Amino acid sequence: MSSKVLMAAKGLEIRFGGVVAADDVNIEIHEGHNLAIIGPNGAGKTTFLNICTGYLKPHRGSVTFDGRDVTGLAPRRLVRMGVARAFQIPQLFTEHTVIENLLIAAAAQARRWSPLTPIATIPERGEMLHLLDMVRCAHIADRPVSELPEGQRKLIDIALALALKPKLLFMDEPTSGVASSEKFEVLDIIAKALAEAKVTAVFVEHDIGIVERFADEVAVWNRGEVLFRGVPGEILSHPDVIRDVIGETV
Amino acid sequence: MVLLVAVTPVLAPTSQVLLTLAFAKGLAVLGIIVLLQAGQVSFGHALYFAVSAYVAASVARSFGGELVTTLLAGVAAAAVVGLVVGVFVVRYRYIFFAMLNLAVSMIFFALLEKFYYVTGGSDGLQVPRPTVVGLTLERGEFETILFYGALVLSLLAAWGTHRYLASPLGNMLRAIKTNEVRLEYLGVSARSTLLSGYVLSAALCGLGGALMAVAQGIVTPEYAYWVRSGEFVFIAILGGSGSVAGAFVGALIYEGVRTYAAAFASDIWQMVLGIVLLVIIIFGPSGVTGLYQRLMDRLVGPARPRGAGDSERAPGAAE
Amino acid sequence: MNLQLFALAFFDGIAYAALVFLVAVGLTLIFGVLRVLNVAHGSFYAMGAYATASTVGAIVAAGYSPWLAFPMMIIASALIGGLIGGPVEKLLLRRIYDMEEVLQILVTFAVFMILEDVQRLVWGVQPYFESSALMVLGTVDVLGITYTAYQLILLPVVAILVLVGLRIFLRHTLSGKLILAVTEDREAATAIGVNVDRVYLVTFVVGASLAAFGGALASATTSVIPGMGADMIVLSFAVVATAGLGRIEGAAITALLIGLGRSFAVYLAPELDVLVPYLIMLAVLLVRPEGLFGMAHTRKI
Amino acid sequence: MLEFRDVTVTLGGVRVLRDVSFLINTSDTVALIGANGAGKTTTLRSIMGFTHMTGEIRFLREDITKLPPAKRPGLGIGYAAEDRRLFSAFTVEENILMPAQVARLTAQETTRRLGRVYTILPELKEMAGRPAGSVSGGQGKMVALGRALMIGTRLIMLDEPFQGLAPALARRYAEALRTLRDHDPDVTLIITESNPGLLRRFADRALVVERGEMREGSLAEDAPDPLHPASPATTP
Amino acid sequence: ADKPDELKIGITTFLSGPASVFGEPAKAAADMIIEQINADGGIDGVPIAASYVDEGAGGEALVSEYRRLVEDVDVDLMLASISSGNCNQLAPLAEDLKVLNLMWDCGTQRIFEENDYRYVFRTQANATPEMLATVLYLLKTKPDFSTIAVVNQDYAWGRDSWDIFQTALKAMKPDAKVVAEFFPKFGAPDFSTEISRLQALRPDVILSTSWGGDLDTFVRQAAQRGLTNTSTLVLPLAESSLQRLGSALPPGHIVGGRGDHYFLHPERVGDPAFDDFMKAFHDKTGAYPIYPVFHMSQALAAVKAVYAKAIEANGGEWPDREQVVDAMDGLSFQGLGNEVTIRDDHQGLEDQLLGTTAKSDEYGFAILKDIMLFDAEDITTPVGEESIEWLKTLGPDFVASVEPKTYAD
Ligand SMILES: Nc1ncnc2c1ncn2[C@@H]1O[C@H](COP(=O)(O)OP(=O)(O)OP(=O)(O)O)[C@@H](O)[C@H]1O
Ligand SMILES: Nc1ncnc2c1ncn2[C@@H]1O[C@H](COP(=O)(O)OP(=O)(O)OP(=O)(O)O)[C@@H](O)[C@H]1O
Ligand SMILES: [Mg+2]
Ligand SMILES: [Mg+2]
Repeated sequence: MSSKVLMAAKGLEIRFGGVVAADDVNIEIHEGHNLAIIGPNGAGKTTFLNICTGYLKPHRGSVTFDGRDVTGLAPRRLVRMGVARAFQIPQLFTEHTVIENLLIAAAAQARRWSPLTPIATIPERGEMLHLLDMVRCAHIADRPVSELPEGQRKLIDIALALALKPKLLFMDEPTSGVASSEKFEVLDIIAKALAEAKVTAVFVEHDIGIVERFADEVAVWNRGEVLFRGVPGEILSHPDVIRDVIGETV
Repeated sequence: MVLLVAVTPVLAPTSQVLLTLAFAKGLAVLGIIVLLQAGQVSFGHALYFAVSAYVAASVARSFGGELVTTLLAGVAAAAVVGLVVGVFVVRYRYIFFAMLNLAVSMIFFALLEKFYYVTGGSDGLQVPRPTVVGLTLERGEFETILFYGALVLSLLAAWGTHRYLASPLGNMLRAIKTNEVRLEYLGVSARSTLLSGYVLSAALCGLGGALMAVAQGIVTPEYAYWVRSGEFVFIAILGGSGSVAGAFVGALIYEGVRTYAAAFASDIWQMVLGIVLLVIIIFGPSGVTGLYQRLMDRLVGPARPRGAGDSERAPGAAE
Repeated sequence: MNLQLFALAFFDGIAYAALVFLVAVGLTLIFGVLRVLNVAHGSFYAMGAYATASTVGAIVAAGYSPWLAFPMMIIASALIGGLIGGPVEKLLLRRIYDMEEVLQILVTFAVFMILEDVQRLVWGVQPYFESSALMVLGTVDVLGITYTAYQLILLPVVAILVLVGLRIFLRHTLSGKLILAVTEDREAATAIGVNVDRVYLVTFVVGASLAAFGGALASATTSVIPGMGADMIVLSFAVVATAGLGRIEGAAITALLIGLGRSFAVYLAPELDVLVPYLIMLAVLLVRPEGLFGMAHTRKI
Repeated sequence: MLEFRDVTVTLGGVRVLRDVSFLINTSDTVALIGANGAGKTTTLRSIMGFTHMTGEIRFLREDITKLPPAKRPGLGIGYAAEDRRLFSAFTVEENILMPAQVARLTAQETTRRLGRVYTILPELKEMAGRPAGSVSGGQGKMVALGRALMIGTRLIMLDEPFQGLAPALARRYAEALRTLRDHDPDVTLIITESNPGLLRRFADRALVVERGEMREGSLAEDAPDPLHPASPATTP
Repeated sequence: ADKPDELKIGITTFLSGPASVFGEPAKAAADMIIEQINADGGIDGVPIAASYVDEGAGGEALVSEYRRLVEDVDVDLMLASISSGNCNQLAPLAEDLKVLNLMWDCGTQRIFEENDYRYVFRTQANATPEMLATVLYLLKTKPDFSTIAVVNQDYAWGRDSWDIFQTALKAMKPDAKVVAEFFPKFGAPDFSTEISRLQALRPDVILSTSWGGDLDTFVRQAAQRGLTNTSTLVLPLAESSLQRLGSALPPGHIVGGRGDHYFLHPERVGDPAFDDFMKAFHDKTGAYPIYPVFHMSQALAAVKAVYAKAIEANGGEWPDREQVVDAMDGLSFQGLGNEVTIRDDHQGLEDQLLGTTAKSDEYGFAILKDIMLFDAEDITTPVGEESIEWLKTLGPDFVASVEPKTYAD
């Protein structure tokens, strides 16, 4: 691939007790190419994201970002370098309202530390409302997150990551829990926004429809290993992938 | 409300010192409330109360003692100690945080008792009455000045803390309570955020301690005892842990109930206090300020649907 | 310090450790399950001591065998746990499990204050001292020093029995498993049919009874005085935190550390005596932030 | 077998369900569908007794509105929550066995049911000995499913059971559930699921939750996915 | 001034916490004595009305309540307090509020050595004569001991009293060797380790100025483990524990009563007022009076005496408050113990009584024999001197120079 390598993982290895969650994982993430990760449950997809974002330190191997070795760097360091993440299980500030969640992200991104300015008045507010609108949550801006159903939490979790204006965005099953009637639409909008802002996305996904539509590349994980990697059309029709991941069509 | 408090000494002169003491405690409680925002409880904040009180006492004893410098020295000392201890304790959460603070404060308490040649042991140190802008005052005048000084300081501290809590930093502090992982993933260090809150809370406790020292005219190791730390937490909840005003309302009510219970039910004052507390928690878990809010809601109609954390939640509706 | 002194300090240490463990283990249990830091624990401890001292005193005064002191200790602690602990859980704590942690601490604090005065109203302010149980067991001479068999032998043995008993109960019985399940997620436990209310009630009563039992055992060696509960709370809290949340074994080891630390301090640096529990806690948490046996709680992401 | 009569649920001041009434017959397989936040989860939680509600819920002709939540699983109701809620201190198998132990089933019966669970969800067997706290998101969903199957002899309620499962797996489970239902006419299934393709595989009926109200829906028309014919969910 | 309807007195005492072992009996005594005074027609016809404040409620509550009593209730005088810490805090306050304050039970010797007060007086002795008398008694009864250890509570009283005792001992018996100093924490439930250590060290004498439950526990554990057979205990406050300790305190140990306070006071027994009170108190509370009861009786006796004196000085008219304060100087009064006189520095001169325990079948607890009664004049720091410095000036010959009254039976 011709474009610049944004992040590269080399020889990642990690095991939990007897479970090998990453076994010599080598993969490059190219700027502007959205990468979808698919694979059976427990294959090590989330673990890979955890390593790339600094949540876990690999037992062996290295991660570089923008040419710098970032292995084992704390998540907040990576975030400041431009790596953001949306989670499989939404990670939100449940005692804050939706808009407050976003404002915190915006303030963190813009490094607004002034202890005497109310957060509600920061200039990024409009931008955040727009972001909420984009994930179709504008109407719940003032609801406390603790009251929200799972699906909306997922969307807000993604919005939080977007608020950080990252260069590289990891999304762990962005559409699971989002009603099927909405997910394509919402993801369309997000994808467009990402493309405009030149954000590269890496996402774990079980919905093959979504993968086909939004991924430039697909990587197939199994038992901590990257089995296949390539363009969606090729990978998704591979018989092994169909058997282990997608399931035969009826 | 503020006005009411401000004119009280004119109407009931003896309440003046009681109110000054309540303000001093209220300031310390404000410090506790700051930490409660992050979901952390300290059972050792009496440490800062005492550090500041002892430093204020020493300053008042050795440098002739001007009120302003005495208070400032106390607060500065508390903030510095808060920073040093804070760097260590912000790594911990919940009971560990609570107990480490307790441990540090108890060590300080023990030191105050042990080095009794310096600290006066459990007899403590007398604090000579400081001068006010160079003037030496009679007790009466001094107490009046101290009362209004305390009132103004409390208002300032309450306003400042309120702004802080509404600011990005304050919101991040509150975010620690619910999701540190996400905070880290926003590029914010949960520890530094907590440290900023911790130093602020130490400084507030320090202000309360210094004020208490000059108002009481004596400092004793009891200032650092865990019971006092417990008392601060107690008042914070009594007033309503969510609001800045709660600190002072709680302190006023607490001091009032305790003093009058000790006077009129001198052998069962603890029981009286305990029952008052239970009633408040069971019927108004968001404290006195919450009760007031609810009353207003009922009279004027609710401002907006109440959030989570209210008693009406389904059993076990855990997050 | 020669070997003899070392041995002596060791004996004193384990006797004290046994008592600390017995008192703290109930708190650890309650905290482990209900996640409520029970300040009223100190009251149960004190009331167990008062109830035992006063009833045993009456029994002995009436001319009955002092050996009755031992069954009396068990009866008194069960009664305190059931008759006072039970209603406290059922009528008060039950209303507050959904509230914030601090509120829960506060409720137990209020209960503590009320019970302090109740004790004074019932038992007055004069110290009680009832050591019949200790006297009947006699003394043992070790290396020329006289120890009471009660402290040197009985207390450690009881402590070990309680430790082993609780371990077996929690690890190897269904009720124990359910307790652990409820601890983690009340709603999920309800969804598989566990009567959460009952588990809580039983745990609290058992925990309170253990506290009272600690007091009952202590009453044979110490004066039962107003305010004795307050001191025990702080110590127990320190044990809970050092041990790791709700960890029974941790409580045992912490108690041992505190007991030995204290007696060595008395021998080597009496000035540090008071600080021993805190220094141990600092040292342990510095190395193991989750306590001796605690597990790092990682959030699911 | 399950009936809602004028059920209203208010959460935090918001009326999430409004005067909802419906009837489900024994051995029905019902899909509960609706947009995010419509109230699907709330409906299931009400049956479990986890919400404050007014109205009446009847199960097997008995009014269970006032029945303590802990007694409901004893009626043969198994519930797999949307957010898994495993007991992380226990192993996967202990998690699955626990409802049987609470109900004090005989060893024989327990083994029989465990066998059934492993037949439907063979992947669980592989991770039986691992701490439930360490399994991945999708694996956790399976464990929750297994646990519900263990006790649900009359009514099994699954809240988004396939969410986060790899499609091949989800499909296998859907089939297994259908087999289960076909073999056991006493069992009633309620499933909330947003993947219409899977639902159509085995649901008889659809109930649509919308703006706090419940209406009958047809699976054929209420699960359109016209936007994305390529999605395997809708591949014929 | 006009005669008021009642003479209002505020009394601070411990009603909660460990020190309530002193506070409660003192309150009971105050109630009885005031009732008696009022029954006898009050003070020049004016009945006394007392309000109590719990010292156990903590410093702020105490100060607030003290002020409320003085400023709102407008009490005529205050009796405060038991705790030395509280005395330190309240003395300057009383001075500022210009209210007569009788310190009725606190022991810190520093108050009048470091400050001059107009309104504050002490109606009993202080730590210096109490400890000095103890040293003297020890040296007179057991002159040949060579080693001593101390087990005191870890707070101001425990530290200060040891300071005084040690200074006096060094001055009068320089060869006495201190082999161990233990300061277990206040309220310690267990002294096993200290006792093991003491058994290994075998000091001739073990001093403990502890009180209340701490003292009881220490003595009992020491007795249980045979420490009382090998060492002589010196317990300056144990008069207040004798009845509770029962037979646990064996014969042959030295006990003091913080003044000449003992329900079998050799000079007072036989006085009908004394005997009647002892009996009445026992009937009411089930126990014989202990030293705080004596202290309370002295404070109230001082109240009675000072009003009588001031009224006389005022030509039979009711005195105003300043006149009452003036009348305090040089006042003599007698409570349940011997007569007490207020010195120029406002310190009371109170005799000291010590004895050695003996078994008593009549009472079921140890009573005192070989009682010595020290004259206050001989053992109280002279006016204007600082206790520790003064004690250092004493020499071994001081022991013989003080001649207490002795009661052999
Ligand atoms: N504690 C609460 N306070 C206020 N509103 C709440 C609370 N809990 C849930 N709600 C509201 O109830 C509605 C229904 O939620 P529910 O979880 O039942 O939706 P759902 O249909 O299961 O959605 P999803 O498909 O996203 O899981 C939502 O709009 C939500 O905002
Ligand atoms: N902290 C941990 N401790 C022990 N085992 C772990 C831990 N984290 C992950 N694992 C194990 O590592 C394997 C990979 O987990 P991971 O969460 O990466 O899977 P996944 O591919 O994301 O699966 P899913 O699609 O179900 O989310 C799983 O078998 C899981 O049980
Ligand atoms: Mg995953
Ligand atoms: Mg749902």
